[in-house]
Amino acid sequence: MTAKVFVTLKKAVLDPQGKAVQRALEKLGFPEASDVRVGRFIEITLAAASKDVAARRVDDMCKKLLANTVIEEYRFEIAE
Amino acid sequence: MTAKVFVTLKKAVLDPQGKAVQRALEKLGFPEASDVRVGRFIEITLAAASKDVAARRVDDMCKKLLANTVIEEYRFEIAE
Amino acid sequence: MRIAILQFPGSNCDDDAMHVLTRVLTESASFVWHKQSRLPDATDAVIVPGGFSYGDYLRSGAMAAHSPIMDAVRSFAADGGPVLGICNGFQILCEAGLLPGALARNASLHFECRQVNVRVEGKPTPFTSAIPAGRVLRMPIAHGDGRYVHDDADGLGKQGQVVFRYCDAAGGIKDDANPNGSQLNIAGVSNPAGNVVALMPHPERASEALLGEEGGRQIFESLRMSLGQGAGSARRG
Amino acid sequence: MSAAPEPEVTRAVGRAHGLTDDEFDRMLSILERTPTFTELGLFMSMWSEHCSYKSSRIHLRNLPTTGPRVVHGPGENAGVIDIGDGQVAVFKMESHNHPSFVEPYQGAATGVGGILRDVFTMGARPIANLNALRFGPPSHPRTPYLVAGVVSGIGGYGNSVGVPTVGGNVAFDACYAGNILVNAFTLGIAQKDRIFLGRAAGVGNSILYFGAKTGRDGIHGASLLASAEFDDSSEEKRPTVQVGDPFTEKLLLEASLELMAVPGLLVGIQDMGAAGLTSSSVEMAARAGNGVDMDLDLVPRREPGMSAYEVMLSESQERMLAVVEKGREPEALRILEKWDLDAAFIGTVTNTARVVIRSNGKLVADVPADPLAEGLKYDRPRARPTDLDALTAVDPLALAQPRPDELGATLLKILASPNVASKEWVYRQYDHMVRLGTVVGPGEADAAVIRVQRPDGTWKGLGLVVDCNAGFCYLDPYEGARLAIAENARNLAVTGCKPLAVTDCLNFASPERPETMWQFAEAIRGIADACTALGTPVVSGNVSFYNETEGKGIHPTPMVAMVGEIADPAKAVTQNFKGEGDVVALLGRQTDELGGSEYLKVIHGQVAGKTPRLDIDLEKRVQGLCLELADRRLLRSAHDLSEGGLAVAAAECCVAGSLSVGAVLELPQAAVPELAQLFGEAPSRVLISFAPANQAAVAAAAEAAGAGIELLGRTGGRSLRLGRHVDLPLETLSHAWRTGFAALLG
Ligand SMILES: Nc1ncnc2c1ncn2[C@@H]1O[C@H](COP(=O)(O)OP(=O)(O)O)[C@@H](O)[C@H]1O
Ligand SMILES: [Mg+2]
Repeated sequence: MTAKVFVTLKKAVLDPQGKAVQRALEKLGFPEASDVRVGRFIEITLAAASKDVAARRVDDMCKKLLANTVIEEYRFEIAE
Repeated sequence: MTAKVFVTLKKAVLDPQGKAVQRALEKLGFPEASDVRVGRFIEITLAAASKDVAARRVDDMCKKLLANTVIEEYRFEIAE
Repeated sequence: MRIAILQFPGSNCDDDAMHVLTRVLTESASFVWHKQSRLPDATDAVIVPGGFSYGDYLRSGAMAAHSPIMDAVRSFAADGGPVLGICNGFQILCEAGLLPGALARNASLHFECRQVNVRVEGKPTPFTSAIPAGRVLRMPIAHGDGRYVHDDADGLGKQGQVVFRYCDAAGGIKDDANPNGSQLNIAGVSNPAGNVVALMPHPERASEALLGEEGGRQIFESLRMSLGQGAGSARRG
Repeated sequence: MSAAPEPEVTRAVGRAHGLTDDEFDRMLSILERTPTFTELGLFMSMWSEHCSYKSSRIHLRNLPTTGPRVVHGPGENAGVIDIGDGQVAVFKMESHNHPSFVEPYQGAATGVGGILRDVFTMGARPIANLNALRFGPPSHPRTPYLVAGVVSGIGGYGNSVGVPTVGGNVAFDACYAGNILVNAFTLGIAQKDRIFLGRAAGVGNSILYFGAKTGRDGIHGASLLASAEFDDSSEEKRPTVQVGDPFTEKLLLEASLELMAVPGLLVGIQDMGAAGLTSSSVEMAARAGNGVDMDLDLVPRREPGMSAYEVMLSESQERMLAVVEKGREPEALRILEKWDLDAAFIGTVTNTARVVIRSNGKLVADVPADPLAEGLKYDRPRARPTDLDALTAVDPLALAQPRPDELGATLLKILASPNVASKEWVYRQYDHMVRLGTVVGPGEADAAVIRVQRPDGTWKGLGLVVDCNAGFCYLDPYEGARLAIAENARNLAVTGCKPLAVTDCLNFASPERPETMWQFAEAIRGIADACTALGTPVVSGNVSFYNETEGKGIHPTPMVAMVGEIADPAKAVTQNFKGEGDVVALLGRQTDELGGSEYLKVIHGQVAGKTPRLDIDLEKRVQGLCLELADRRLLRSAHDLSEGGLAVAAAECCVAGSLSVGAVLELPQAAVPELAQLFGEAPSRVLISFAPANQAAVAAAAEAAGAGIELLGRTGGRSLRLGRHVDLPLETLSHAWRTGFAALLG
């Protein structure tokens, strides 16, 4: 099974990187990009008895290691 | 519209960060995670006449700035 | 010689390059702001200094590579003008496509600031022509993204484009002399013509006895010699 | 921009915002009416412990703060001392303890950002950073995470801005497990005649906001978090974590210096630190005896719907407030545009001495600046901790002792312990060389030395060091604080730098406990006495109270940083033995003191016994001698004895350099037990080495100085022999010392 985890800064938290990328896109001729947020994308290959079990385990991994829940939030998808 | 862009190192390029995360997961009691790759996840809010137009523009953004195609590959999804 | 030192928002070794060129080598040099679209007249060589252009956000060097001044650097290089990238300058030149390969996160995943040894090799370049091949220079590194990656690193070496490799004090290319996991210990490369050169270590930090090491100064002295021989002015017609 | 109507302000609301009923009444009598909600926010933050120093002020005034070199002492954004040639050094230290415990990377990063702004806001270009860190035991489950986060946060910020981190200090103790310390120091250089102060001078001048946009970051952050202890409810009070943006900071730094370089353009300037726009505007107005009138609708914002209260209290990072000469606004904007920074003129300087705030076309605050800035002053009760007698009654020599054949193993254990082992793992992550100033960097000597160019092109040097042995302070805060000052000065002197001035960061537990206030007052007394004796005034500093978790306070930790000077930086002395055949000698006097030592901590797991006594007269003689020997270039190496005593110092001299050098040394002749000879931590001692040809000169100088010198032996060989029982191969010593730190942190 594979899990795709998306970790992003919480909305209220400043994202200096996103801000800099947005400005750079604007200068490069992409003024239509009005907001950019930069996060992490983590792909995990894992063994699990079922998708449900995998989801529980990945949620745990996010809380314990993959996301810093003080400033970040996460979402994930599990695929066979 | 929003675009979600996923940038990852090409398979052939060593991903020490992924390796480190995998080892850390193992130590934390997640031996089932056999392989981990860490990439970037970029969310863009953008204005575009249609999804097709947006896709063309975002592809351009990736080529020009968001990914370094010498070592990275990218994928994206557009949502209204 | 007249050197143009580029300044991007976030450059922080620009003053250091200026100091070594003007105070240590007593040459003339001027800063060129990233928003400018041309280099000063009669520029003999360009230095892309170290630092954290655009905070190293997204990827080190990615945003600076698109600055207006980089078009001018591109045509200067195409005419054979000597261009030296140091640390972040190396990353910028790779991102701008002026040099092959890319610089990825250090294998240690840490920023590394310490002295290293590099061996000079490859084809002659304006920055190394006065340094005998095989000589070991001691210089510091200070970077988080210095792992050189190229899909044919071997081929690059065969073409003579590998200019510096991390080595031990005796010049041996050893794994434990490699501070960041670079392929084949590559610390610096050149373009096929040899006039664009960049390296991760900081020669400007190893150019004065008071600061400990002086090996890096040979790179700037080499430039002076090659310009003196007219190599640098050949590009201007 | 629609904000919810402001809540009505009652005593209960005041209490919820940290104002006692007395404080609330005081506010009412100042205003002569019920405050608006925004006004409550101003009082609450300006009267917080962090901003008002209400518990510490009556003690701080006992510190010596003047001297021939002092240009600006405490009270400005940073201290300023004269370093000759029309140049000044501007420096300060600040704590960012609580934020770093909540989010180690961002907390440490924004701590560095804040102290950098304190220094460049005065017109100085920052040229060096130091950091002092305290963590719980390495074995504590959260410690490795906190260490990794804090260290990469400090590096991530300082490296990016391009200011070298040239030294620091890391130690571990159980008392910090729930309350780490992150103290950051910055030093900058300015022209003496171009120092900028935080003053809103000149009625009619314009108030300029520039830098990052304002968001809801850290509302109540410094003011609340640093002013109340941690407990479960701080989870809810937890503000939005401030995220550092070193890239914007670098632009802010360059833009500020460029604005300041234009003659007459800036009248005053101050960074927006703790309590953001509130403290910067109130303090600038009060210092100038003026008022300000500001319209918050003009403040650049990151989020919609922020209330006036939120805008005034936001602690968004990388923002500055400046007063621009009337009529020259466009000049300022042009410079800020060059640097792609947000900027707006948000108000004017008035002659009312009141802070007037408007929002949405309404008046939301109108308060006198002075009483807000003046704050409160408490003389809190003090009491000596009752457990001190028992702790200091412990006789280290009465505890089980290692057998003679175990002394080598004991040394190795201490060398590999977290407080003593090499900190290379830490400082390798810091760019300690950028700006080409670092003549002596981290790990090379007891102090760092950076060079500063004189107007004529020649170089002079500044020495920098930060240190504090909190165990000593716990057992005796007066003596411990004196020792901290003495050790800092000694570290400078052995490196060849004459000590000039001090900045401090006084980290203590809750001031509401009499024991804390006793410790605090004792520590201040100790700092004051030692600084007076050594001629090193305190020119800036910071107090951090409430360093405790669930009623358990940290050891008193009066962190001290000191700045010194060396006329010719090429004469700086480093600590490692330089080659074979040199003579090794020990300066100072031996004692049998082992109280508070690393030996006790590592071998017996105790912080106990009597803090070693400082003989300030001997200390001055030893330091004077070190300075003289360095200046006459008679030394090959010098290293002061601190944690781990003679044995650790000797081992470090052998293995700290890039080449290891062995030595064969006798123990000093003194009638002192071997254990104390090896591991005792009596102050005022320095291990030196010199060429045999210089022996007569060194001995004569020591004699003349009355410093005490004893020849111990010679360098050479591939092992360290120290007395009759310690004989260890260099590889073994080196391995223990070099790998200890990383090994402990897993
Ligand atoms: N947090 C830190 N940042 C930078 N350098 C550090 C840090 N901690 C320790 N160092 C450096 O490591 C060396 C040894 O530190 P320390 O053990 O405190 O010295 P000493 O025993 O002489 O007081 C010093 O050069 C110091 O500057
Ligand atoms: Mg010391």
